[in-house]
Formats: sequence, structure tokens, C-alpha cells
Amino acid sequence: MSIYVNRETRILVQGITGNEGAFWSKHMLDMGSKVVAGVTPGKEGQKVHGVPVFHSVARAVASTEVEAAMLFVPPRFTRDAVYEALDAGIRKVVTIADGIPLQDQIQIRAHAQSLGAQVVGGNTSGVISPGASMLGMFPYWIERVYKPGTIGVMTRSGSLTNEVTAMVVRAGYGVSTLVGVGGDQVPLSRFAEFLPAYQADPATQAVVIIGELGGTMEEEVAAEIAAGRFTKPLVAFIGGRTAPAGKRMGHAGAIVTGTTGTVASKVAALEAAGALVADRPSAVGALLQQAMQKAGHQ
Amino acid sequence: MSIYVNRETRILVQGITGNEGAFWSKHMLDMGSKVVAGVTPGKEGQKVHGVPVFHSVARAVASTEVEAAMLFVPPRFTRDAVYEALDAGIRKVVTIADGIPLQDQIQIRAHAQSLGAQVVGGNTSGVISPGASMLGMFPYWIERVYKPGTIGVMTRSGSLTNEVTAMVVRAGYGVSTLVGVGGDQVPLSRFAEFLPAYQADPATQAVVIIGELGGTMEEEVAAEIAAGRFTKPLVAFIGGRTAPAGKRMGHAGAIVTGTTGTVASKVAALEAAGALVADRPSAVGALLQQAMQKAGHQ
Amino acid sequence: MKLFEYQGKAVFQAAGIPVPESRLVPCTSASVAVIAGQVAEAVRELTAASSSDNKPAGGDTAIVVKAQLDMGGRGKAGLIHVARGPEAAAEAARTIMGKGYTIPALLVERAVSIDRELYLSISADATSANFVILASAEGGVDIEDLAKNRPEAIRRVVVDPFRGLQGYQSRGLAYDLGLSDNVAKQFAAMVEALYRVFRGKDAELAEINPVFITTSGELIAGDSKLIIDDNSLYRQREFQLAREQFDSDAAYEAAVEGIPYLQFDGDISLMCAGAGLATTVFDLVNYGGGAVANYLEFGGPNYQKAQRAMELCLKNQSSVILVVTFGTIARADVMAQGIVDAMKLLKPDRPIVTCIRGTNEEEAHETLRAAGLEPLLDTEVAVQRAIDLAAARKGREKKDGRA
Amino acid sequence: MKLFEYQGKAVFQAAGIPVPESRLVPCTSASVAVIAGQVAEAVRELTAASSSDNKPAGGDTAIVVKAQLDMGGRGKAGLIHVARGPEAAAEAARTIMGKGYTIPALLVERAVSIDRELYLSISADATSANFVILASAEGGVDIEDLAKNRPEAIRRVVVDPFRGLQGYQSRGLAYDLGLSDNVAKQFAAMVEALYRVFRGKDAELAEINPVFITTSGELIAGDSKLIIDDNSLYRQREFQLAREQFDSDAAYEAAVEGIPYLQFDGDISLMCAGAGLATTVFDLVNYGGGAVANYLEFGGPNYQKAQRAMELCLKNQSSVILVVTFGTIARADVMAQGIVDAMKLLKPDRPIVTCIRGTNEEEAHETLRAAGLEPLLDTEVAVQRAIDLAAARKGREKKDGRA
Repeated sequence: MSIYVNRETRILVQGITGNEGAFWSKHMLDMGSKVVAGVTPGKEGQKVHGVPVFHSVARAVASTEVEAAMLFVPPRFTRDAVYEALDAGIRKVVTIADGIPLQDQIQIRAHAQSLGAQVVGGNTSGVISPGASMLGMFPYWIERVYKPGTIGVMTRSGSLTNEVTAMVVRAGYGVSTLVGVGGDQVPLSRFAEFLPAYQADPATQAVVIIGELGGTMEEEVAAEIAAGRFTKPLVAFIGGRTAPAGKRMGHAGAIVTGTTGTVASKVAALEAAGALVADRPSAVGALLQQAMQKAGHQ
Repeated sequence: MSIYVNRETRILVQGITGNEGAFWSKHMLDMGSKVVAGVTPGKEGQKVHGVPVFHSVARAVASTEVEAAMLFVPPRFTRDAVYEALDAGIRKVVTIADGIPLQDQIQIRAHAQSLGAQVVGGNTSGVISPGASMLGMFPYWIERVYKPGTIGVMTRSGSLTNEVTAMVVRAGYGVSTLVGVGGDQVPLSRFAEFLPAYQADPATQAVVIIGELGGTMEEEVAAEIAAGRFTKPLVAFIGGRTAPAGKRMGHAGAIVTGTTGTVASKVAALEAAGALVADRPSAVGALLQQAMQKAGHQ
Repeated sequence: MKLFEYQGKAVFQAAGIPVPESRLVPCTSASVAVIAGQVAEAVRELTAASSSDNKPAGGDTAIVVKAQLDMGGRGKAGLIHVARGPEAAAEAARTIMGKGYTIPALLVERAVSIDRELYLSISADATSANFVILASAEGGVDIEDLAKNRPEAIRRVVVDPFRGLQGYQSRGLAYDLGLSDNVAKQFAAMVEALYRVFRGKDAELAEINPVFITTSGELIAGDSKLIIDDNSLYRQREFQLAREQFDSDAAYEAAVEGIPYLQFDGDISLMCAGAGLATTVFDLVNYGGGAVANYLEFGGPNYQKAQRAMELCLKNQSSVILVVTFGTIARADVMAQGIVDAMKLLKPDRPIVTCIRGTNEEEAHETLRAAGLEPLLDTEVAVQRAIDLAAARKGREKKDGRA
Repeated sequence: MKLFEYQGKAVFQAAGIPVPESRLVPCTSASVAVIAGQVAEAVRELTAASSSDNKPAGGDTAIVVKAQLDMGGRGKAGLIHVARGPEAAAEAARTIMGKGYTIPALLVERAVSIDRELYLSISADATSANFVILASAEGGVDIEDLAKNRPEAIRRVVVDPFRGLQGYQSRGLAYDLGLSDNVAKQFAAMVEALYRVFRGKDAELAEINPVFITTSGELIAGDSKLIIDDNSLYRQREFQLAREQFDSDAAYEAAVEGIPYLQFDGDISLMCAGAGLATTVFDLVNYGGGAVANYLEFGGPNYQKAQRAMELCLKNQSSVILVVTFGTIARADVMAQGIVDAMKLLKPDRPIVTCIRGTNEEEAHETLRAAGLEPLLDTEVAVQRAIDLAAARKGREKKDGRA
């Protein structure tokens, strides 16, 4: 089992005929992801790795059932492409686009919220349930990072995710579903919004979050734990403790403004709620073992 | 009992210090309507007929509970004023404005729908539960028209409403609640949207609708009856049987375009659903008596 | 406010929608000979300016002469002619002007070489509270007929009134119509431009029927139907009521006053307050075998305009003026006084039947009685009275040999 | 992209927001004496043009000289001076230029006579997915301090990103701040204009702090803080990256390349792929007692820019270059090859520590070994190696007496 995406999830790829779309569609298929249709305006009738291409999402969903859309679409066309997926009734959308205009993101998120949809991204590698399915571009073939297992992972980063997840695997665990919400100032979905699914997923025994300075996503996770709505073990690594205030270092979302967004406030909130917080990636494994044991897992 | 507005409904009047607002607020109060606050930007602190005036709806609702808003606001400011009421949490709004831009009306209705609110108007006299409360400007003092009773009335007209309702009263009945949805091309609420409330209201034994050519509101009522969702007796008078096609005669909404909006299609739909349709106002009384008797009312 | 074809096309062109090259020849104050001459001159201009892609070897440029008036089916009515050369066009103009219609202007256009025709329109959907784009690969036909006979040939795109038209929608519509490549791109751009017109000009309807696809693969608007929402004219200052948009002087003058007015050819002038009531009285007159001379509302904000209303009624050759009101804000006493004052001033040459009820009706009735009018209370009684009076006059006229 | 005060005010003024009359004196390529002279001349121009409402009897017009640089607390830092007359303004300019900051320009403004100050800003709220207007009757202060100490003094208006700002909202905000009549109207208009700027220019933040209410009851923008979303620059063509917006040549050159870069004063140059990983390596260096010379990311779309990245690192007086990657799309083999190629070309004078993992890492490690580099696999080991190398060099330099 997993959250968001599983072996049965029927996937549409928007921008499938582009270099990136074609390349990663191949990898998605190789991993077992059920890519059932692709969309590129003007290219209906073509096939990419055996997947039929349609002019529009509406035409694709008219001829095959689709549950999730994976976008390989440039940032400036992302809002239109996400709307197209949502308006066609798709409620799970992942966009890897890096550089979506901020006000577009506000509108995408607002529209998704009004529909009860979860749009993941931008500036992310996507979502992966290792061994089952992938909406994105993960080096799932690196077994020391993307080993199937029982730990849910949520992250704002890309390379750092590999770094930290490798520590999870080194500690003897594997990943149920990894959700990369992305490093933008306005992630289209937020950490806390996936907690109910992880809570409900019997295959997920614990969750690791890979956070960083800026924003309030980690505090929102702490609030969910504190409110008793998320009760599984949770370990966090949060980067940027020594980052200078006011400078934009790293992701667009990784900026401290005034009193909000400091790592200190995130660590304090999470620890107060009972989560364990690692100060460096190499500490994640031991904390996870500790939390799992306390929760009665081995 | 009644629908939409009753003795206890706490009413806010927007535009209360204007000529029309002040005049009709007086009449609303005289009739027993619970007008608890008024709004006119820049006039906070004043009183109109003893009703305190606030700068904004938000400021009014912060100091007194309000359930319904009555607007005496010019057409060009109506969208803003309705948004103000809706965004302050008010879910019943009546506007009498005659001449609201059509595209504004589309947006008002869309926004109201997204909130589950009922905005009544424009180009109407409003809503009245005779003897109990009024959101609008009805000559409630004309007892031969606005006599309290058991018949729900819905109408697209003003003067014609007086004409037809007088026939209801002449036949020995009175009015539970009269809802004037108005004569515009885009009524902000539609006949069929009030049927559930009339159906649920124990004080309403039957409903009279006063329709006319144009649009599809009467057909929608017929569909509700045909679907078994509205089961009380219903009598309709529909004006404009001899109106020339394609010309805009009467209300903005009273125009036949192509095959939709003809009186013939409305009459056919209503009669097929089991409603009785009068061909002239004077026939309404007898049809109502007939329908009431059939339903076991006296 | 319904714009004429040439006005709509000017708006389209400004929004980036291609329209045929054209010249306008106004017809309001000129003889048919002068008009025909101007049409010929317009053709010469268009021919001189043209790159002549539709000019057959050794022949004349094809020209379309189109009567500008608010009427459907102009082609069938012989109000649109194709001609080659100035003389043929002038002859076409003479033919059109001879059809007996009131034609404010002729539009003289360079004809385009047509491969296919599409349909495209944008309007508001009152029920769903959205804007709606309709399009069909079968253009040039009556969309109402198409909707009845082959609804599957019409594609419908729903536009959220807040998010607006999205790129995927206009693009998707193009592909759904079976267009491809360059034509699809042009069509998507046309949809977007038409949507900007629709929203920017507060249109009730923005329609291009037909959209021509030329033999060289260009899209061009073959016609325009653009109706501007009257309630938005305060913020659409470029559009103003003009005489040429009305059938009669009375209708135009009424519109300027804001008085709803329609001209008919019967003998009973209606002067009613309230749109619904006026429409019902119109029905009742027709039911009773009467004939309406004019429809007129002086209720609502016009309830103090009794004098202006009566003047308009008196412009007609009607036999009787039928006044029916049941007013709320439109106070009965004010309207009654207005009628009486107007009678003193205008001294109408025909009987007036009054059925005035509503707010302050008792005072109204006293006022009417004092002026020698009988205040009726029942609409149907009043209608019958008017019909009888009109019939009596007709009878007299017949006897007098005047009919 | 954060605009300077003068740039933001120009945008405001074009949108109809009143700003003080001003002249700009650029400082990039002139001596302090020249600058001071230009400031004096600017004051003369402003005085000549002015209607002199702030000119005391017999005295000089009050002038404000404001350093234009990206820095909070300019007032406290002595970078804003009020002066009367050209000579005093020139002296103020000399004082400001002598503070030791890099100042691209001075803004010379006519001072306004201030009665009160307000705060106004518009930004995006990532969580609720709305735009948010903040306003306070207590302007001129740090809004973050106010939020912490007196949150009740801040009014918050939430703007739906599709419906946009409504008239009732800007009006209501004015009344909620206790403004009335004409000032309330001006404030509402200012809010609406600022919202147009925010939306029209794709701003992350549009802030006016303070908004001055003058003694004659006029509203005027006392400052501007306008941050344009870098991701929107493709559709905001009027805003271009300029050298003056950066602290160093390296930072500017990096920005032009699209390479995230920050300058520090330590001795370990970071060359990392991935924003999160780079930030974590930054932390680890600091934890271990090391000091970063520069932060640099060459991952993501820049993973083929190893050479450019190394050039930037070599501009620093760092002792070691620390390369850490764990790439997905940023292929390890491509990055390793890039590093090796760059070394051949640039012949770096300092050791390079590499910890390159991810897609095709085996090939990457072969490439590195072939070039004589040790491919480390553990980030923390690599960081410690870099810290040790830097410390060793520092030790040598100390011994050599070079530190």
C-alpha cells in the first residue's frame, strides 16, 4: 500500500512528446507506473513508448479513465495545464516545473482547494511509491535510496531527499510513499495536507519530513501532531539552521522574514509536539529507529 | 411560518441613508421586520428610524448578529455590495436594483452559488412574508393583495404580481411568502431554487408562480414537480403568449430566442408535470381552488 | 443594444480578429442613385487598394454588398449580393435599396475565397452562471436550427466567470472542431480575441457566423453579431443609442427617454406600468380580438413620465389609450395626476380608459373622477372597454367610409 | 527582484499613487564631490519647480536625501538626511557617501509636511492561497515588530485571487484604520492602485511604509518596497537584472547565468547541486567550525555549468572547493566530467573535495579517479575533509606569517 499513487493509479502525462516528458515517461513505465495516456496539443494519434497521445486532457479522459496527471510542461504554461487537468476531473496532479510564477501558484492552489484536489509541486521531483508507481523523475533504480518499505517521506528538496532517504534505508527501512512538495514559496500542496493519508495508510509505520528554513509547513505538521490527528512516529530533518536571515539561500521558499520561518521555531514546534528532530542527515536513522521502537515497531 | 424571511430574521439594510433606503426601511420596520443595522460608507454613528448605521457590513456584523441583507444600492454598485454581504457571512441577500449589468449578475450568481447563498433580485420588489417580515418594497398595506395565508407565490414581475396575487386573495387565500426573483435575464436566484423551502414549510399549502415568456425558469419548476421533489399543488400564470418572437417586450428576461423561452413550451412542461396553468390572471383563483381541493385542502 | 454588422466588425478588428476589407456607404439621407454611385466608388477604392487575391485573370475583384439592418436571413431576403466590378455592385445596391426595407447603410466588402465556414459565439448562461462558448464546424447556418436538428455538431465550452477563458479551452475547442495546425492556432486566437470583446465590451452575445476559412487557410469573420448589454452602457461609453437602431421615431425617442416602447399596427395604445403587467395586457387585448397600436411602459422609474408617454401614444393613429397600472413604488396617485395633467396639456383626441391601482389608489381614483375619467378596478374589464371603444370607432370609420 | 526605492516609486507614480517630487543622482561612476554637486543642482531644480508649500518664510525648501540600496533601517544607519537648501543637501550627500556602503544612487526628494504615517502592503499568502493586504494606522515602523508587539494594530484584508480586490474592501480598510472623508477616499484609491501594481507587475511584495498623511490632508507614498517575482520576469519585461542590485561582481555574474550564489567571507567555496543539499552542506561546514567563502548551486538546470561555477568559486580567496551532489536529473557523470574539464581549463590553485552521487554515479567516480580526485560517498566525511584542508592551509599561512 501507499498514498497518492499506487500500482493501480491510471496516469496521464501532459507534455509527453517533449524530451523530458518522453524520457521520464519511459522510466515511469519501466518502474511499473500505469501510464495510460499522454497529451500534447497537435500530436493526437502519435504514440510515445506505446502510450497514445491526445490533443487535450478532455479528449484523453473521454477515451480512457485517468486518475492522476503528471506534467512535464514549462513553468509559464503550468497554470493552464493544471487547470486543464483539474477541469477535466482529475484530482491528483504533479508538476515538476521549476520557476512557476508565484501569483500563478496562488491561483492554482486556490482553484485546487476549491475542488478538493491535491496538486503537488512545483520545483520537485514528484511523488514515488517505490516498487509500485511514480509520478515524477526519481532515480528509483538507486536501491540505497528508493527501497520499498514502511516509512512515508515528505520533502521540500531534491538532492537533499536522496541524502536523507539514503539514511532511512541505511537504518534498515524503506519508503512507502515519498511526496516532494517542492521548494517554492507557494508549494501547491503542503506537508500537513498529506498527513491524513499517511495516518490512514496501513503500510506506513512512520513519517520522515525533510524540511528547511522558511515558511510554516513544518509548524503545520507539528500542529497536526499536537492536535492528535497524526499519531504515527515522525522524524524531521530541517536544513538551514545557520543560514543568514533575510537572504534567499537555497529554495525560493527558504527565506526567513521577520520572526517567521526560522529553523528554531520549527524545531521547537515539532519537539513540543513529540516529534524527533535531527540536526544532520546522518542523525535521521538513529532517531527513526528510536521512534519506531517506542511505537512498538521493530 | 414562512420561507426565507420570518418574524425573527435579523435584517441589515445596505444603503440605508439614501432616499429609497430610508423610506423602505421605515416600511419594513412598520411591518414588523427586524431591521437591526444599516450600512452607508462614511455615515457610521448615524441612526435611521432608530437603526444604527455602520461604515461597512463587516463592522455591522461585528457588533450585531445579521442573517439577511436588504440592498438599496444603485445597479452599478450592486455587485460590490452583494459581495460585501456574502463575504461577511450573510447568506440571504435581496437587491431591488433595476439595471444591474448582465456580466455582473453572472459573477454575483456564481459567487453566491459557490457559497450556498441565495441572492434574490434584481429588478424585483423583493421578498415578503405578509404580516411577518419584508425584504423589499411591497405595498403590504394593500390587504387585498398582501394578506397573510398559506399560498407561496413566486414571481418575475412587479405590478403583475399585485394583479395576480389579488386574484389569490379574492379566491379566499392569503400569502405565506412571496418571492420576487425579478425580471432580468439573469435572476440571481431562480424559481426552482425556492421549491425545497416551500415543500418543507408547513405553512405553505400550495404555490402560485407568475411567469412569463423567456428563459427556462418555469420549465425548471416543471422538472422539479415531474421528478417528485415538489409535491404540493402548483398553479401558474404565464404572460406573453401573444408577444412577438425576437423582440424584447417587457422584462429583459422576457425574450424568446429560437426555440427556447416560448410560453407554449412552459405551459406544456408545467401541465405535463401536473401543474395547472391559467391563461389570464382572473383564472388563477378558480384553478387554485381546484388544486387545493384535489390536494385535500379546503 | 444590438450593433450593426459593420459596427461589430469594427470592434472585432480592433480586438485583432481579421475581417474583410470594406467601405461603408450610409443611406440615411441620399437618393438611391447617389448611394449606387458611392457603392461603385467604394468598389474602385477596394480594388485599387487590394492585393487582388480573389481577382480572376482579366476579371474584376469580387465584392459583397450587404444591407446593414437588424434582421436575420438577409441573404434569403435578397439584401446581400455578390458582384464583380463597380457597375455590377452599383446595380446590386439599387436592387437592395428597392426591396422596401429601411436600410441605414450598405457595407461594401472585398469577397474572400471560402473553403469552409465555422460558427462561433460567446454568451452568458443564466442558469449555470457561466459564460458559454458555442462553436461548430458547420457554420453559416442558423444555430437554433442546428441546435434542434444536429445538436452533436455544436461544441460547448463553459468559461468560469472569475478564472476566465483558459488557453487549453480555446486550443481544445479548435481540435474538437477537427481543425489542425495553423488553422487551429488561428481559431484559438480568434476565440480568445472574441472572449476579450465579450468581456471587455459587456456583451450579451458576441457571435461570428460564419467564420470563413479561406482557400489559402486564413480565418476571417464573415459576419458579426454583437449585442451590448444596455445596463452596462454607463461603462461602455463608446456605444450610444442612435436613431438608425430603431424602427420608428417614436421608438427612438422612447428609448432616449428610457421608456420601453414597441410599435405595432393596431388601434389600441397601451400605457401600462410594469413590464409583466404590460405584457399581460398585451395578451388580453389580443385574446379579446383587439389590436395593439403600441406597447409602452411608464412604470418603475418612469412613473412620473405620464406626459411623455401620452405624447408617444398620440403619435400613433390609435383609437383609444388604455392605461393599466398596479403600482408599488410607482404610486397610483402620482400616475393618475400625471395622466390628468397630460390630458390638460395635450388634449388627446381619443378616449382614455384607466385602471389604476396600488399605492395611494384612493387618491388616484378621486383625481381621475374629478377629471371626468372613470377609475376602473379590474384589468380585464378595462381591456374589454378599450376593445369595445376601438371597435366602435372602427365601425364609425367604416360607416364614414374612412377605412 | 527587489527594486530600489526610486524604481518602486516610479512604478507607483505610473499607477496613480502620489509620490514626492524628486531627482535621482546616480553614484556609480563619480567622485563624492561630483555627486554632492549634482545633489545641490537637483535641489535647485526641485526648488525652482516647486509651489513651495513647505518653504518657511525666508527659508529654504526642505529636502530629503536618501541612499538607494537594498537595506533595512537606512534612517538609523544615517543614510537618510533632511536638509534645507542646496549646500546643506550637498553636505548630507557627502555624509551619506562617507558611511562606507556601496550606494548605487541618491534620491533627492522634496520633503512633505507630515501629520501622520500609515502602513500598507500587499503580498501572497501561501497557506490560504490568497492575496493579503496589511495596513496599520501606525506606519513608519517595522511591520514585523508591530506584528509581534501590537498585532491588534494591523488590519488584514484577504483578497480572492480570482475575484480580485473589491471596492468594499479598500473602502472598509480605510474606515477600519479610523480614516474619514477625503483621506479615507484617497486611501481606498491608493489601496486599489497598489493592488493593480501588485497584480500587474507580478510582485511578491508591494509595500508603502510609511504612507504619509500630510498636514494638508493629502496621502503620499513615503517609501517603496517592491519585489518582483523572478519567475515572472519573462512576462515583466520592463524589469531587468542590473549590476547595482548585487553586492559583488561574482553575485551579479552568477545571477546573469542563473546560478544561485551568495558571497561570504570564509575560506571554503561550496559548489553543490540542489538547493536543500547546498543549504545543508552550508550548515555542516558551520557546525564543524569551518567558514564558507561562497554558497553556489550548480544543480538542476545548471548541472552542465561546472566550468562557470568553478570560475566563480576561484574568484574568491578560498582555500578549498567542496563539491557535493546527489543528483537525479542532474546526472552524476555529467557533473563529474564537468568538474574534470573545468580543472583542466582553469587549473585551480586549491584542492577540490568531491562527493558526487546519484544517477550514473559509478561512471562519475571513474571519471574523478582518472583525474586524480578521490570520489567520497559520504557528505559529512567530505565536509570534514574540506574543513581540515582549509584549517591546514590557514595553519601554513599563519606559519608563513601571511595571515
